[in-house]
Amino acid sequence: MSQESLLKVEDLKVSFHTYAGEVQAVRGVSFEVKAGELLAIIGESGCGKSVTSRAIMSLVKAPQGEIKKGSKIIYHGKNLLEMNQKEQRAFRGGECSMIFQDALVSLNPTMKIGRQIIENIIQHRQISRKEARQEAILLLEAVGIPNPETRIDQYPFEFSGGMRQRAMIAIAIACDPKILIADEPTTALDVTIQAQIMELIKGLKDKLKTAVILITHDFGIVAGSANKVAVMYAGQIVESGGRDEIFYHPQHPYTLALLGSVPKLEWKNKQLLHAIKGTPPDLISPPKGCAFAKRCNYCMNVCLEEMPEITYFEAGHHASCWLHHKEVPAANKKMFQDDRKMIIVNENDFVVDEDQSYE
Amino acid sequence: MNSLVDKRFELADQSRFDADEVVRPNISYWQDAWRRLKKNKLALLSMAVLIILFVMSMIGPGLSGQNYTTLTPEIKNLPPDSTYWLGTDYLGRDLFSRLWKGLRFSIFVATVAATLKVVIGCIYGAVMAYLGGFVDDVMMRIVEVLNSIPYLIVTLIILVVLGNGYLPLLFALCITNWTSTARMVRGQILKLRESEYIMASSALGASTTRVIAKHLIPNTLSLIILDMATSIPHIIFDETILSFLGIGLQPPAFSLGTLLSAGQEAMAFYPAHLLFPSLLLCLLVLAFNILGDGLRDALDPQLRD
Amino acid sequence: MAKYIIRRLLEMLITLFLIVTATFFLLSAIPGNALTSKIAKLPKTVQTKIIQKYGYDRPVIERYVITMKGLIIKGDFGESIIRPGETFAKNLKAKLPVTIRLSIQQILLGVTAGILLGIIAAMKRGSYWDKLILVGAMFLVSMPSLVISLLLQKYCANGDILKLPIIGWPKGKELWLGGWKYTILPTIAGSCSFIAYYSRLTKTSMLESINQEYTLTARAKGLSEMQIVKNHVIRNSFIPIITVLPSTVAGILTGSLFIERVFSIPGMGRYYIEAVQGRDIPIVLAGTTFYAIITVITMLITDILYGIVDPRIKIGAGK
Amino acid sequence: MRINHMSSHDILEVKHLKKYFGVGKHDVLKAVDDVSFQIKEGETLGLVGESGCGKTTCGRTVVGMYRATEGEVYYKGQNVHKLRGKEKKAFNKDVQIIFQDPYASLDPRMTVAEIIGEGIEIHGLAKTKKEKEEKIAHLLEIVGLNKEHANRFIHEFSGGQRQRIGIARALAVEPKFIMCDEPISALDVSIQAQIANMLIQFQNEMKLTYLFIAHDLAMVKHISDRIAVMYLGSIVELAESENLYQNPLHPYTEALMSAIPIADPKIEDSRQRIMLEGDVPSPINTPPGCKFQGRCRKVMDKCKCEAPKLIEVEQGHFVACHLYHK
Amino acid sequence: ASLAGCNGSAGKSAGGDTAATGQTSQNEKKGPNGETLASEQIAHGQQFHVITFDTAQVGDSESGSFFLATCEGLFRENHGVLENAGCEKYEVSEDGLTYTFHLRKNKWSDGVEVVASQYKDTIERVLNADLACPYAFFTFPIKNAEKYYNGECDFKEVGVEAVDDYTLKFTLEAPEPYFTDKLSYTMFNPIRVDNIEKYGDTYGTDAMQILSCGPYMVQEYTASQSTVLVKNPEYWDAENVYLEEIDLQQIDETATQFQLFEADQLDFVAASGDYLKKWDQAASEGKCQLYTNGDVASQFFSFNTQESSPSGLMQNAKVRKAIAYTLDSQTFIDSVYNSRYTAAYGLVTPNIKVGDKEYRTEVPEPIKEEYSEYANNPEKLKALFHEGLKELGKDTDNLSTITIQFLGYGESTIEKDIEQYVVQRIQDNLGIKVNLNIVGDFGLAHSAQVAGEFDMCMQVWGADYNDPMTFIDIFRTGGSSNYGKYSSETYDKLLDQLAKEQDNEKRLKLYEEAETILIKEDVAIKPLLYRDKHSYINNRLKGFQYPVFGGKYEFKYAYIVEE
Ligand SMILES: Nc1ncnc2c1ncn2[C@@H]1O[C@H](COP(=O)(O)OP(=O)(O)OP(=O)(O)O)[C@@H](O)[C@H]1O
Ligand SMILES: Nc1ncnc2c1ncn2[C@@H]1O[C@H](COP(=O)(O)OP(=O)(O)OP(=O)(O)O)[C@@H](O)[C@H]1O
Ligand SMILES: [Mg+2]
Ligand SMILES: [Mg+2]
Repeated sequence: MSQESLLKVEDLKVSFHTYAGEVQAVRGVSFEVKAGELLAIIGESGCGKSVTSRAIMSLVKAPQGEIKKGSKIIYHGKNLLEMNQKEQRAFRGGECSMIFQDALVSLNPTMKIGRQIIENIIQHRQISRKEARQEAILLLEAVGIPNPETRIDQYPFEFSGGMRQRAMIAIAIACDPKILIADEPTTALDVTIQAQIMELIKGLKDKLKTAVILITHDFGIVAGSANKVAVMYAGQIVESGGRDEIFYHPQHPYTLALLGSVPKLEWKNKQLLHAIKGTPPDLISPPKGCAFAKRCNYCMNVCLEEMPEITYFEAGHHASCWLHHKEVPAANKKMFQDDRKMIIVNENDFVVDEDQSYE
Repeated sequence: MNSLVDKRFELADQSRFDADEVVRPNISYWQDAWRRLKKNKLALLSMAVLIILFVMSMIGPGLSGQNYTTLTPEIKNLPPDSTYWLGTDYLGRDLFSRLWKGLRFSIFVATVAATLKVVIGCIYGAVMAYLGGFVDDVMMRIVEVLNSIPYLIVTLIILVVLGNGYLPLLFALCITNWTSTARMVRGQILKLRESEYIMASSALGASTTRVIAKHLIPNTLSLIILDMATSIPHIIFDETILSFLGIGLQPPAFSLGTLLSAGQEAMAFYPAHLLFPSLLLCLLVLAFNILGDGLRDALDPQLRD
Repeated sequence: MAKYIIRRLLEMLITLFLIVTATFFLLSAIPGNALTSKIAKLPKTVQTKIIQKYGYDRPVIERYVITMKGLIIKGDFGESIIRPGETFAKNLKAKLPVTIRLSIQQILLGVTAGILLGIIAAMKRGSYWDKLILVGAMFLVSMPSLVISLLLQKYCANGDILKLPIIGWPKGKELWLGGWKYTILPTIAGSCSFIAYYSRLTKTSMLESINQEYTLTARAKGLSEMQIVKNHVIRNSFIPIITVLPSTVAGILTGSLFIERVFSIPGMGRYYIEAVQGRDIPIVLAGTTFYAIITVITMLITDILYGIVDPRIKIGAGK
Repeated sequence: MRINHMSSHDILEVKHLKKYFGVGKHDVLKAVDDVSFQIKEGETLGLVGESGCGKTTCGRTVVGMYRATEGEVYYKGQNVHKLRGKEKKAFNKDVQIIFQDPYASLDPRMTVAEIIGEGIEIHGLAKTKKEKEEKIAHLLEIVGLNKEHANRFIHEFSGGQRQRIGIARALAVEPKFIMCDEPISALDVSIQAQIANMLIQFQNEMKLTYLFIAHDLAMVKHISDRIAVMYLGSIVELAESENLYQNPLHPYTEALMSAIPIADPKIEDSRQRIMLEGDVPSPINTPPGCKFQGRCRKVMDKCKCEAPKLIEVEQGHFVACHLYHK
Repeated sequence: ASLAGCNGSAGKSAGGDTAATGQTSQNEKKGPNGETLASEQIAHGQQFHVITFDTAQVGDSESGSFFLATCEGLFRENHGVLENAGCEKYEVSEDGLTYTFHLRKNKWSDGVEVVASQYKDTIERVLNADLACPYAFFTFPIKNAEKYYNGECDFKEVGVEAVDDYTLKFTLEAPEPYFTDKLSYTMFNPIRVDNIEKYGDTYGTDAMQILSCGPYMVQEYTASQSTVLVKNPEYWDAENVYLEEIDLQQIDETATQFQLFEADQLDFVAASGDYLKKWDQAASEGKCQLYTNGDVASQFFSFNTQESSPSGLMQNAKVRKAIAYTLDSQTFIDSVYNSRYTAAYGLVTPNIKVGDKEYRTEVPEPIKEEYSEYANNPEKLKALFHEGLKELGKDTDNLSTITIQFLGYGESTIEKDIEQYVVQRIQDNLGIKVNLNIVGDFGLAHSAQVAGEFDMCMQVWGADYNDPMTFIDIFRTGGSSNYGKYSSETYDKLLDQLAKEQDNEKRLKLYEEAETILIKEDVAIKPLLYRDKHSYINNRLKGFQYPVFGGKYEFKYAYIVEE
């Protein structure tokens, strides 16, 4: 895949000003997505996933929120952050749309589902209300809502959780967006429904060649749908790469720890999991070194003092960790690799040259 | 490699740091509320105004050193001068001192009535919420009935039956107001009762009194404070209206309402007699209202940031 | 729906019955009533005759039964003591239209202006407009309506700027739709506090809606701020406004006392309060019941309105 | 119907438990509809099912927080719903709860020390103030916090930390049985493991018995000895956890198993999902017959009129489905 | 304190034309005194607070005003003199028991003649006990009236007779020198039974029901808002009625009244508060006319003379006197009323007559002189007080331990403050404590007064008819308004004597004696002030009067001149 990237985020920094000080929610995030590609951004609560996606949609609101100077979000060669209001509005909803986490609160409770879809269509496409309505019915059908003709005139509260989420998707895809951002689209749903929704999103991506940014904290979902994965921690992307690299050959202790936290079916019952100690740092005063250092089993003195550089591995796989520094004692690296072997049982199925880093 | 570099890449001593560090300042709910209130300049200003008014109501009557109770018709309706800073009223009393004295009474009545109202409302509301079922239905009906009777008549009846003194007035003012508190407390307690931390407490075997004292009351307190802050201006107003209708206070006691109603009669000739009490009333109610708004924002847990 | 309304109406009857009973006994608890003052100077024989005529020589319970009987049979509480021969119903016919028109005008002006200002304040939150509206609104609520009325009379009537009648109210053919110039000042004076109240209320509830997730969705659709407010925020912020509207209506009917007095408007408020002050028991009873009816009906209407504004609430479907 | 040979080690026995809620004027919501099971001392019984299927209600009724509509719950042979006075207090000390929502289950106006100390105070577990403080410090330590945290208010903590405080509160009264109502589902992946480890560890150390409610099947399987699958207020399958995963019998369990996302791209890529049609129906006024009939792939005529009973099809493997009726 | 429940009508049997009548009948629009009349004869006034439109039920002066304009009784007051109105002339028998009235030819507004039987119908209706007319007792001097009222005899036996259409005869139980004064009261106006029957139960509730036999009739009426009266063409004296229309508006606020008055939208307004000074000044500059006249209401304190009074001290006359003399009436009104009203040192107000003589000019006020002795002399007052206490055996050095209850009455803040002034005077002079309890409601005040829960109470009495008896009679033992339960044998005896006495000179003496006993010797009451009328009238409105009895305004003689 050597297509041109559709959306490119460069050094995105977002802060919120609160009583306790400035919350540096996103601290220099860069990534890109191509058409027809699904990028999963994974990370724990509060690591800045939603803020990143909102920044793309220019939904970070002053005076509390602030996108720092030097951040770039490039779409079709233009920096979205420098566009005027009108252009931004055309981008939102038209070129790029978003599915929010909790459809119950994200849909207007007092407006009929149909109107909420039609509203989006009319905003971005030059068609009549009547046509838009027809369109909306088709959309509802497309996302698998039975009896769309009657459902279109119902209110959100008359829909079940899964159906609401589908309606959200219908709104999102109403204008054939080039980019679809799905911010934890299934967190509030049951597994059986979750599976349905994920099938739907994958189908869209394949059919319409939409670029999808999927935000989640569930490795299971990522494993089943992503092309590329970016792992976020404390407002930064600590590791990013193709799906298989991340799952089978993680290079960052955090990624590894996350994978170790999920019980594997083949593991022994009641065996202790590979948990991470402590809690993520408060982004009000992010540590000056690696944000993960204090929770890391391989923490070195340097980790506490300096930010790690990015180490590039093959095919766009990169991680920010001091372990990959040339001068790191082999014993330390070995420790990490041993643990990885233990946690990732079928690591061997996926062989890459270990210490080969690409600049 | 020098030893310095080695040190850099040595594994760090894990016991040296705490992965569970909490960096946010250690502040309680009330400190937090106070902090947020402090950020609201208008509310702070109102608070300052209220404090000044309060202090003035205490020391103001004595400040000018002029009499404000004895009627000295010889010096009535004097214009403001260096002895009588705001002039004298229609019976020769120092208006400046009277103003503050009246204010003192208005504040006193409002505060006491608001307290009474809140206490009655809380008890009633809590009992309703706590007993539930049939009792709740009946008590709710009573509230509904009370709400549907125009407050003026209830007030009047009380003042007439009990005579118009301080206590009946206070009683009358709170009896017409407490239902809203009761409803609010009831709602809050019903909500809290379902909350998991109350369940946790009872699962630990906490007695009812403990649940009430340790959980229900502290968690309703902010709403109660808010309720009180917002009802004070209401009560000041109600009292004013009652004084206007001549069913308020008994002389020699007087309030802003009394001054207003006397001032209204003198308006055409001595606008100051109406102007100053009106302004003071306006300022007082304004300050309470703005402070109430500020408190609402400061005490609302959802606005925590 | 119809079933629901019928059930509510039945409940209302019970409430009303309780209100009438409560009011009756409360009133009986007062020493003296309109009659006492009326007969104060008369010789004993005449006093007894008059007391007999009004039935105040009978025990309370008996009077209660008679009153309730009269209410059920004639739908009235009897003649005024102060104004012999007059009944509440007759006065209602004459005074209600006046009060209704005054109320409607006050509510229309107060509520619309209030809501508009509230919307402006919410949309321009934090700006000087917002602060101005806030302080202005606070100022208006803090000012006794009597003072406002007197000021208006002094400066807007017979003045150089405006020449409006100081007092009076349209009557006869003009009762509903004419004589606007008479109504201007009272309407303004009465609506001030509503403007203030509703602008604050609107602002708060708008801000609440604006901070909801669904406005984020709307923004994500690329709607402009105007569209968002118009299509999404307003309707949702209307729910709290609707809740207080009935109490406003009920309050305005009694609460216009000072306005009615100052502008010499022959409305219900003044009538009722005069009756209360004179303790004209049949009229007070009737008036109280009347206001209670209005209150309960407005509560019912609120509930129905709720269902209209907020489709989530299915009236009649329990909680 | 007896489900299991009554073991002398059963710490808790639930018999035909029903919990109905009245909604509106006429409708009843059968949140828990005839549920029976036992929990042995020291074991973990997992309870899984989709949202709204009655797990929480079931758990709360079992520990006596809700009054049962019908049926009994015996804790160590005593009927939980009939306890009074001292016995009730002893029961409260023995049986604790860990809640799902670490934000809602801690009183926002209290400090950590007050929250943890509450149980100690109520049951008089510390004689002096100092002893109490030491106890609190110890509890904080075992849940991975330190005593500096004792004077803080809970809004200063992250979700994981709060949940640990919640656990410390439960442990403070030295309970025997803990009802864990989705203690980890609101937490982050990394924290989930922390908490799960903690629960496993405490069970081993303190001989605790758990009723572990969750919807994350992987975690449930990892933690539980046996698992009960609930659907719309009824248990549809109950088995040893390993057995349930290897050999799910009920069509619903099957679908559930196939839907669990697994953090392994290979498995995911090669996975055949059983897609369930439609959503969970409303528990109000459920139609007769099997509750799963509307979404079942293998629905039969019989399912429409008769509700299947929970029967033991293998040793210790119970299922409620007509497919397995002889 | 307002004069709640005040009522009354009286006048004087006197004939004689005054300047007002019969001067001009030319078409060139000249007023009665030759002034040029304005082309538009419309007067603007304040709406009467009419309580009832049933003459039988009238008990207040506001309703009375309405009937002064729309009805013609037997007499009408003009500048304080009773003129024959409905009657052309009348005779009284020697023994003072029979009154024969010869009626004038007059018509109702619907064209029906006014006849004697309509007056008789009035008596029958008023005496109908079922109607419980408040002033029914006014008719009791008529023979058998009270008996009939109590159902003890037939109406035929009542001493009223329509001899023919234009002759009406009353027979009295006992002579009553002021009977004609009573007859001028609204209640005695003729009625139209047919009209009353037409409206049935609702009769009396709407001005539009009224048939007029007076100078004006109702054209438009809106309760508590406005009334429009127009000239009644059927009125016997229509040619001397100038106003074509009277526009009445209800205005409650004094400020508004004066605002309208200043804007020439109101033709007359009563003085109050600070407006007094301003408009007195204006009047002296000729910007408006000042109208002053005495009123017939007296304000005083009553002392509770019973032993059971709260303080238990008031049964002693010296104690009462000490308290009473702390306050000089003149100083009082100068201080608090801007010198409005007349300081009272007696009970009977000016304008009350005994025969032809005005009582107050004939009889000096009993305690006018004595006041100067005590005024501002606390030592003397205290000494008096101690004396009284000694007599009671309750003397004490420390007077501040004594508390007396003062039951006040006042609706407005100012009224309450004024009572405060009284308290202050007593406290300052005697050093005792006075507890002021003000009741803002007449009915309640009355209940408290009847219950005797006071040591002293504020009382206002308005004359019901033009004879000192209307005041003196209050304090008869057992009188219903004798709240202080004053009881004196001598006083009662004097009253009995007065009831029989017909000679006006003797009556004057007896009244003087009674008033002196009451006020000076027994100090049962402490006179405070006599009310008065003090109003401003627009320069263009002439001939407009504030009658002493019967109603507030008299429009019949009014006219509007070109300015
Ligand atoms: N409006 C805001 N004001 C202040 N801080 C904010 C605001 N929005 C987000 N933050 C902070 O920014 C950080 C990142 O938040 P974000 O919502 O992006 O997290 P997330 O990764 O989406 O987490 P989750 O999985 O819980 O959705 C958090 O620490 C949060 O507290
Ligand atoms: N107090 C209550 N009153 C009425 N209905 C209730 C009450 N509590 C729970 N329910 C209903 O009972 C059913 C079961 O609820 P419960 O909370 O036990 O489900 P759950 O399995 O725990 O779901 P979740 O996974 O969402 O926590 C739901 O439909 C719920 O709406
Ligand atoms: Mg998020
Ligand atoms: Mg649950």
